[in-house]
Amino acid sequence: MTGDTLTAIVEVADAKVSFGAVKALDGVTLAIMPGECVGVVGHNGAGKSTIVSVINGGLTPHQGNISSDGERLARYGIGVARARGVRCVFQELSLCPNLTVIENTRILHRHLGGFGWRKRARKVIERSLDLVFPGHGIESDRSVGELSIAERQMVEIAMAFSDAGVAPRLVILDEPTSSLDAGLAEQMLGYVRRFVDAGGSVIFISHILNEILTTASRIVVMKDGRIVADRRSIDWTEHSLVESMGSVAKGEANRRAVRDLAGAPVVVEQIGPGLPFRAKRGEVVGLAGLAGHGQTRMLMKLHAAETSDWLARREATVAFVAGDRRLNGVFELWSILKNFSIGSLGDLTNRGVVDVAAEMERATDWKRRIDIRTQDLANRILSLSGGNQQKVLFARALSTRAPVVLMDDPMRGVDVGTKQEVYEIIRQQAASGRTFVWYSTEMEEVCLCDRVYVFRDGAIVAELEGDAVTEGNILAVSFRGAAA
Amino acid sequence: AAMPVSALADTSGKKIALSNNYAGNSWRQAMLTSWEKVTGEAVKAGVVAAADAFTTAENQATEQAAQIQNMILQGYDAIVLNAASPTALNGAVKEACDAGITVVSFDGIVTEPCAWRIAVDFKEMGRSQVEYLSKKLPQGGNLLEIRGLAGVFVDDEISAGIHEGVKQFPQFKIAGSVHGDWAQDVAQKAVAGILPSLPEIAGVVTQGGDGYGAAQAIAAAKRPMPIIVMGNREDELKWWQQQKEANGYETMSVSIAPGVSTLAFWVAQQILDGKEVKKDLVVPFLRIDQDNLEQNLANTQAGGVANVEYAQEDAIKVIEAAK
Amino acid sequence: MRLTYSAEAVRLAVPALSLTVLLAAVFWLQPRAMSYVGLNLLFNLAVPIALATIAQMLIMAVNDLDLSMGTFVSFVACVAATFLRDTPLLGTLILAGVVGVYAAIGIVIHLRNLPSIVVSLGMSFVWAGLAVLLLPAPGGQPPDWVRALMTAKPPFAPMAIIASIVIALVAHLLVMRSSLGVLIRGVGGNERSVERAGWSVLAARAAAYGLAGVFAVLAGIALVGLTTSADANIALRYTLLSIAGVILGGGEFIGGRVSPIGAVIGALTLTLAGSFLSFLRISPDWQIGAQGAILIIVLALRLLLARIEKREKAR
Amino acid sequence: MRMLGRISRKPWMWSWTAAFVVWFATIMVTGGASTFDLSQAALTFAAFSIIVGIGQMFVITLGPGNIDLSVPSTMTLAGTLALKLMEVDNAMIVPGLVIAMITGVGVGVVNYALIKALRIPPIIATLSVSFIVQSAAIWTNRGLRIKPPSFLADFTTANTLGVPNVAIIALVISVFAWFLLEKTIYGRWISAVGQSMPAAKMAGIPVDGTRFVTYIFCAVLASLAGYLLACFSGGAALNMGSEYLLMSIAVVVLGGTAVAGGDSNVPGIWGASLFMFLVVSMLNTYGLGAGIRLIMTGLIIISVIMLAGGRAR
Ligand SMILES: Nc1ncnc2c1ncn2[C@@H]1O[C@H](COP(=O)(O)OP(=O)(O)OP(=O)(O)O)[C@@H](O)[C@H]1O
Ligand SMILES: Nc1ncnc2c1ncn2[C@@H]1O[C@H](COP(=O)(O)OP(=O)(O)OP(=O)(O)O)[C@@H](O)[C@H]1O
Ligand SMILES: [Mg+2]
Ligand SMILES: [Mg+2]
Repeated sequence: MTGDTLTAIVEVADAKVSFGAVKALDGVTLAIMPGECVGVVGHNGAGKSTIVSVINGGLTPHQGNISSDGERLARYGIGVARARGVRCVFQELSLCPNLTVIENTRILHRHLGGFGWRKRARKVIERSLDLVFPGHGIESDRSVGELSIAERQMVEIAMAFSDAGVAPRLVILDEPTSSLDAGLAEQMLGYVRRFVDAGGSVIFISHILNEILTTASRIVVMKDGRIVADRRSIDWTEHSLVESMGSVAKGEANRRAVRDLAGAPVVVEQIGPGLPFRAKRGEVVGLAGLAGHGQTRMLMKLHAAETSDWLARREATVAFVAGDRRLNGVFELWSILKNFSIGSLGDLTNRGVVDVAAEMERATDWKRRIDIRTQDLANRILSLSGGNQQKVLFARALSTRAPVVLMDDPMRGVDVGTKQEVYEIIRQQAASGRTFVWYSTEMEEVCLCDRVYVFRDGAIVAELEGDAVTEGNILAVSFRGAAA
Repeated sequence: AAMPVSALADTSGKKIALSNNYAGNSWRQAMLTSWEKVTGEAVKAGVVAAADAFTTAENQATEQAAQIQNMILQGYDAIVLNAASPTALNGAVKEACDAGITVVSFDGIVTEPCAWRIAVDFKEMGRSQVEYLSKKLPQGGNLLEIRGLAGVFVDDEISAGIHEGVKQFPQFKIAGSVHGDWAQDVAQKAVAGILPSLPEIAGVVTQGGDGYGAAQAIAAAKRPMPIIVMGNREDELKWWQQQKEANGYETMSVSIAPGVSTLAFWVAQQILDGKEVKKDLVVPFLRIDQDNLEQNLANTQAGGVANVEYAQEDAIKVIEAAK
Repeated sequence: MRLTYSAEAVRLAVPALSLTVLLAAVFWLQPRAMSYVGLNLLFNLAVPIALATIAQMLIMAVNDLDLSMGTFVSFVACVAATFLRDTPLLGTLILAGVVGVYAAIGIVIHLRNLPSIVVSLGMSFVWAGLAVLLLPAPGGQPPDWVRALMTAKPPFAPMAIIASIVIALVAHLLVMRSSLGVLIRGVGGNERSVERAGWSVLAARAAAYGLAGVFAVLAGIALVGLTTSADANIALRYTLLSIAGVILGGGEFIGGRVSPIGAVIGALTLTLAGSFLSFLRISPDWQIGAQGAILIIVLALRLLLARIEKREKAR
Repeated sequence: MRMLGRISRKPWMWSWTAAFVVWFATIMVTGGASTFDLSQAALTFAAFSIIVGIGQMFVITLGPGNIDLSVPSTMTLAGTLALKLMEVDNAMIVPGLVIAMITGVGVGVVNYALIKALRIPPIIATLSVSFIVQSAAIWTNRGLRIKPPSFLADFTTANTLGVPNVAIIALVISVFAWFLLEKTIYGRWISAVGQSMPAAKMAGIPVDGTRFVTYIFCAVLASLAGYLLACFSGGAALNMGSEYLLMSIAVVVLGGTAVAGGDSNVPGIWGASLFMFLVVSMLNTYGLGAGIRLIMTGLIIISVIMLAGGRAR
């Protein structure tokens, strides 16, 4: 190595990883230089999380090699990576919910031990939280399980940037903003920029292209386990990114057509603190506001009101699409097929006996309709990538005959192309009379709704309709509190 | 002069407790019933102020030790004890003695020197079975031994007696040994499992509560019925009687009478009354033979155990005999 | 240390309150219990149970369950009543060895990803067999120092109370305050994240099992110290008692949520419940059933208090 | 060969293999002469473990922490009540069976009521209930052994075409259980609840209804086993179920059912039940003492689970 060229913090050369027949990585070469933020985009299952695991040391590629700071490392693993300052925020939340924030910090920083470690750990994490999310309001001796999902994500991000002896040099963020609202996401992105300016490196994975374009210094596009494009970020536009990922940008076609629903009957209603909630037949109702202000609780209430824990309804009246799929979405031991059909078994059984042929037929149909990427529906659900699992959950709900579909931020980690397809299906089904109640943290999706309720502190504080549904209006209400 | 009248005067304010470690079989239930019956009358007659029975939820020495400690707190004057372990309760028994409480153990006795013991010679019970068989089967043969619950004192004692008997009568050989946990169904299962691999069996030596199960298993395997030593349970006696009528089947039955709890009660009462009583008393086991089978069966409750209940005079007799 | 309104505090408040209520009831039924000797009699048999409960809690902290606790404590009691007295060196070696076996079980369970319930079920037969081999009939005697320790009469408070407090404190420091404790609970909470931070989950699980072995060994020794002899069946009920103690103390089966102080309180509560019942003088037929009823009532109390707690919090 | 590979991946294969090995080792002692008798005895006694094991399996499938410890006392109470009602009268067989079933339903309802209403963890709730049920059994007849009606006593101890009748009953129940689990919506529901309760709830499954029915089903099977066992062994005894506490759990897990829930396995229960009986017979046959026998039993259980359940991480 010559003195004047910078050496890469981590360099992966020609890495190949396969899971059975699936080639998750098919010869990826990627070098991360000090002081750069590399954005990684790609469709679901493109291999983004897999390359992260390789760089993080959690997964040894079947082929290819890894070097760091110019040294080729034969035995690269989690320990080696951490010692070299590689940190990672994973796509799924990965803290211990039973431990306090401080104790989680202890787990993350192996060298924090010894007498009085609590004090030191508290200092480390609180400093980092203050830096990344000023005004966060998270007490570090609360246990993580008591925090909201957004707070947990914040802790996790702050944890990755914290410094307890070994300074972070390369921080990998795998869809870190998926549970954060716009304000928090902006705080985080601001910190990422400062971190990079100060000479740190970041790998940033997101399906929200705007975030990537404004934050990354270089953007890498992955497709089917390969890197298909790698350019400086000023050379990209949202349009060109989408194009190179393989999906066609639809742009403003997304806007819903204004429909007149004045005469439609109300199908669900819920009266609580704040404004009452009502949804009409064929309506797409959005739940907006900052993350964790009671939207999910409203969905749960609506669901609980329409289902019984003791007796099965002959006709299901609501279906639910989970956002937190590990917690209340997938059945991990089951095949894709069984995961799909569990929602509509009522239709597929004859006197309690499951009609296997009908089940298969319906699943195959839906596999085609929303393009679930698998060779065989009998494969385990966990063999699918995160986004594809989410599609199965979608198919589960949409294939029922329930007149109301509740969606709890269902597009978490779904790629752009798929999103467009799902939007289209929702539009069609709404037109044919199905009602959707849709909580989303993504403004673009909220703007697709006919009507939007804005939440704050567990109550509905505003109702926006038609052209009033704009990002500006929603943000204004969410931050100001009771208005409208 | 040990007149009952004076005894009545002296112990009428005393409280006696029964500490029992297990209630899950017919023998123990008969024991509790006898206790209730005899002490109930005694309390009514004003011989003692109270005679309460306590049973632990599980058959465990630790739980019984706690029970005894509670009895100390409750201020009983005497504790009548059927112990889960001969030694593991010694700590608690010592504490009771130190608190001035009379402890009388029976059936499951304790070794703590401060306590009284009403013992059955379990070893002899085992040995006598082989002796009986040697009379019936002078030419000897293979024996199947059914043991009780592993790790329990009584099981070890009876089994030791049986093995002693086999040494004494070497024409017998123990061809197989299983644990029947003193329960008919467990014994039935264990015997059915080992039977196919055994040679012809001449006799079955048992510990009580397992003879009928063995008979069932042997009958199911369609083998010739050996001499099964019974354990005084009603179903065993009844089966024996049926066999006797059908084909002259001969055996004997031996066990400790559950009513020994009432003997222990009277002994405790006598001690409280100020009687000089030796620490070690012996009661004979209850043996039923071919000739007194019908008579015993008639006196046994359906589904119960052949029983003898004791009165105050019996206790006085036993105490005198030991002197 | 700042007093926070934390989940841990709530977890503790509930069992502590049920113990207090039960104790008050016992004192009311039997005022004689309200003395130095009385308290010792009420609680001294809770000491080995508390130790076994802590052992079970360590295993539950890593999301496992030990069904062999009772037979293992019985086995240790047998060793303590024989080898530890006659040949202290050999006895100590054996006990150290079985702690090693416990750690090894943890390793095997982890490496082969086995269900701990089945492995410990199998081990319960093994320990029972070894105990029967060692003491076919009850017997043995504890080493004198053990007996002396368990029957000591310290000033101010009876031995049983002091021992319980010491056990609770030591376990609290070990499990809640130390790095190792955090790691063990972390494995229970989210094994993957512990692994991703570069720790060896294998070592953590082995440590949890090893520590559990240590506490269980102490339980066995304390037990013979109280009973003065051992047998192969002496502590069989400790398996379920220890699980019940952990739950009463606010622990949970999965998720690494445990509370050592709560566990000790749970063990004391269970012991006290037995005494409470015998003071009530229930008919012998229903004495066993009453034990079930009291378990239900104490746990229902837990629910009630948790509800009140929640309402307070909501306000 | 590929067939062999596929079968060896089936979780029930291991318990069957173990049962076969032990069976073979036992009959070898007599040079094969005991084959028929031993097999018949094994089928007879395994039948009871199979019946209670299937009930326990349904409960265990409901997910981590779900277990029914009231099985032994339910068996005892059902057997006791039924025999008491029948009073050796052949005409009362059906009412006796009905009362046993009602006992099971009652215990199941109480079990789930505690679990649900008082949020007591199942292991503790069912333990508490088992104490109460045991007391009820003591109270009803104070441990007296009442004989079964002669027809039932003969029926349960007899064979049909060389197969013990109780084994035939167990087979019928097994087929029914297998059908429930594999083919019906109820089977899907249990499996879903066992994998994730929140997910099952959100998928619209009546979670409480499913769990409720399952606890009742388990208790009813325990009652049935108690009824049959009491008739088979010539009377109900207060301690007749105690063996089946560990047994019912052991046969479920040895049979390859996932202890973490969601996945159950009916054929495995057969293998495991036969194995549990045969291993004791084998060790008895070889004349090993209680200590050695216990140790061997334990080691064999661990070996089987290591071979069967082991997945390298
Ligand atoms: N543990 C695994 N077992 C089997 N297949 C896997 C595993 N992990 C990943 N895969 C497969 O590897 C491919 C790449 O997955 P990866 O998680 O890297 O995708 P991704 O780009 O992160 O997708 P997403 O945007 O949905 O998170 C997918 O096809 C996935 O099904
Ligand atoms: N993580 C994975 N990645 C890729 N392929 C997988 C993965 N898991 C399983 N498969 C493949 O899927 C097929 C079926 O798997 P498996 O036997 O686990 O499911 P199953 O038992 O049929 O599902 P179920 O129990 O729900 O009926 C096998 O061919 C297996 O190789
Ligand atoms: Mg991913
Ligand atoms: Mg994703």
